Amino acid sequence: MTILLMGHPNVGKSAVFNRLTGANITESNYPGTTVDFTEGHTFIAGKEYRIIDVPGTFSTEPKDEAERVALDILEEHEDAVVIVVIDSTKVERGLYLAFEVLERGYPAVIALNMWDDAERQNINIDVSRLEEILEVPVVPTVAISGKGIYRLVEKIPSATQVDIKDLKEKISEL
Amino acid sequence: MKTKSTMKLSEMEYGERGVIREIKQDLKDQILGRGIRVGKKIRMDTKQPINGPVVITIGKSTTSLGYNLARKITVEVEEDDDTSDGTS
Amino acid sequence: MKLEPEERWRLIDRVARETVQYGAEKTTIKSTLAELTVKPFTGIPFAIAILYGFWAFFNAFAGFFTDGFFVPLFDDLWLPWIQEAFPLEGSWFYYILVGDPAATNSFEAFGILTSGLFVAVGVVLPAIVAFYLVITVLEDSGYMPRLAVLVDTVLHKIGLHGFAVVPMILSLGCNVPGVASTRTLETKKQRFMMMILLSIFIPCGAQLGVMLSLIPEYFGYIMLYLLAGFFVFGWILNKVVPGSSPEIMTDVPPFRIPTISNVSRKLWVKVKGFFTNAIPFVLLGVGLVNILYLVGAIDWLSNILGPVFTGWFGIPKETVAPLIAGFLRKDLAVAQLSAIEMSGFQLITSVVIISIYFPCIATFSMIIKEGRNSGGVLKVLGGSLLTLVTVVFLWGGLLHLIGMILGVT
Amino acid sequence: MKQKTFNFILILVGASALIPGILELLFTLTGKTFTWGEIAFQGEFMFWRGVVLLASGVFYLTAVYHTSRTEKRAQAVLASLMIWIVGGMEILSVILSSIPGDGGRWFNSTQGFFSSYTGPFIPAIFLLPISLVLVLLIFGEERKNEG
Repeated sequence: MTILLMGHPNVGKSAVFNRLTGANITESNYPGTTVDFTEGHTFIAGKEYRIIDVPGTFSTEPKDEAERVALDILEEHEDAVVIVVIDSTKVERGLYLAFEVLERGYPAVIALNMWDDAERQNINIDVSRLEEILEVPVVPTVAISGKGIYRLVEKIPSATQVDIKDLKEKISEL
Repeated sequence: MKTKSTMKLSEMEYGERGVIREIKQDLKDQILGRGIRVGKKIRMDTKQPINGPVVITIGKSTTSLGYNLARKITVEVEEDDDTSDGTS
Repeated sequence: MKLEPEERWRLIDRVARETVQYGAEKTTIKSTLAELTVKPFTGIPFAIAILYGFWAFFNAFAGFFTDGFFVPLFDDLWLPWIQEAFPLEGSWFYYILVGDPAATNSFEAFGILTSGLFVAVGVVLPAIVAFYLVITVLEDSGYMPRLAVLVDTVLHKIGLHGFAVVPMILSLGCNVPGVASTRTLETKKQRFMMMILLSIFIPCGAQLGVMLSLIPEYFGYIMLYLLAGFFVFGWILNKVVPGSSPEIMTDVPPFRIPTISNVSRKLWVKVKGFFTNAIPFVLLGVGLVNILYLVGAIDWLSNILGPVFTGWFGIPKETVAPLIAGFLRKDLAVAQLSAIEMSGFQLITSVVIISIYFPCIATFSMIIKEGRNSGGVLKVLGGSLLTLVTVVFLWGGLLHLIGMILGVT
Repeated sequence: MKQKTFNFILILVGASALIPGILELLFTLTGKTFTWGEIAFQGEFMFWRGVVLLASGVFYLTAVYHTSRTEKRAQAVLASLMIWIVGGMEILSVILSSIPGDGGRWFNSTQGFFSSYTGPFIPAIFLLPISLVLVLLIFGEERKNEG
């Protein structure tokens, strides 16, 4: 099983990655490009998972080489679970990428990272409502201190695909 | 008293605020994922001298764009007659 | 099912309206500080302080390991031992691996296991650790994009990108990681330009140190002339090299305090990667120079170049020997130069020539290795040799001309 | 009271950064070195230290009488950061160069080790305590206003 960590640059994606993996991580060059990516392994509920820290990207419509590699990695792992790491102070932007991932039929978990920053800036996010609307697990995290990472791991096995058509109708009725 | 005028993003001054009205098609696709889109409120943070890049804030995200990219964005600027230090 | 971007945004706006509330905006010292670092008036002096700190840290750190421990380790223990213990003294095999059996320091032995290993482990490794450490801290703290925005104003004028500042400052420590980090640039054109410009015009930390201690009175002139060359030839390359130079478009994240665990993990991955990827190339490069020596190619070259030096550049022909040493280490070459009898202007000229005539072999090996990312090894090799020859003759000759006009030759 | 204290510290630290900054630039340009008591105007890259000190002096002094504005308080913090970068790196370099020995010894003698710490030092070192106090005051004030 493979877990892909996706998110914008500077959302603390590699901090999440470091929390999830053990010491045995490798950085390698994506063939034919100048882009490097990191991967490691972890055990969740007795099952071994391969975790890939996908290069930071703003959308799945690639604009440069790093974003192209991000898309290639995503498309290569059709049966992967995707953890979309979002900066909690920039939820809208992050959801854009999360939607794109869901639209491609990947089961996903959303990590609302940098939750402490959002609290400090008086940003209130109704996590359970968000979970209810999107029908994917949403977990507030502070990767730097490790807060929420355990819950994030717990939710990974329960990630399922989302029917976009239903989602669209549901949101339109809000 | 507030008056409004339309200008290119590259022409905005420090601390000015406005609303994005138009983005040229070729740039539009490039910056959609970054949350820079028509209708969003925008603030000019800084502008580097001799046609260097601009730095703008939309919501909580701050982005820097090269001068020629900034020229492709049209903004309706609110000109605030009150003196303001731009930090509010 | 895929949505259209506009439709996607429409849905997200609805979701956000339902779930996210933004409280009153607060202007804090921290957020204002973040803004000040990207405004020119306050940002540029701060950037100077950061770059100064970068350089000072490198000097202290690399000095501690290289001069404090690796030099005595290699010169007093390793070199005498291997000179003694290695069999077949006098054979070509000994020459390539150990080098000069009478050498008393690891610079001058010129063997793969002596100079090669010393340069790779004793000199380049501490430089790499120091520089990647600072780069990682700057990246994790969120400062790097700000620096890129500030310098983009100037760098974009010659077709480069604000983020080209990373290879540039790495190169001031050591050109090897500088060349390696050009891969973060976006287009082949930018990577190619950066690789050539930095290996020609940016002197490495070791060279800077020697210049500062031996010829401090000329240091400013030399750096000024090299910097001017960087921009003049950057401008020319921008016109000549095909390809595109995209404009900067980057997020400017808020400042964050980097954590030790994240920084050390990143640093470890980078250093490990460097060890396995780059160091074999450096060792191979040293071996190659030795083979060229053995077959007489280098002597042949210096005989041909001698007259060019006196005629075109107006510097004594004794400078050929230091130039050859410059293949391996430019700081050593500068040190040898300062022992040669010549006028002040000739000294400036010859130090400039040392800097621009050819990258050191470790850097050159890296250019070959990274070349495939910038349009193919042969293209990059051809392109860089062509640029090198042009630069050396034009920029070196121009300096001679300036000297003649000023009447100081 | 608070305002007055702020202004006083700002003027004090501003002037004590600006003047040595200008001196460092002048000594670089004239190619001289100079030691005044425990303060040394010398060493590699003095020019850039001069630029940093000069700029931070200007940042401090232009913040005087404007400490009610967040931007100016942040400017003073920025200036202090700059001084801490220069001074901190100097301390690091003194520490690191005091450890290794020379002439066939791996480590420095105890005497040699301690003699590294007797100065004279560059001007930025002497500004470290007061700039730290200033930063603590500014952040203390902010926390107080919040709470």
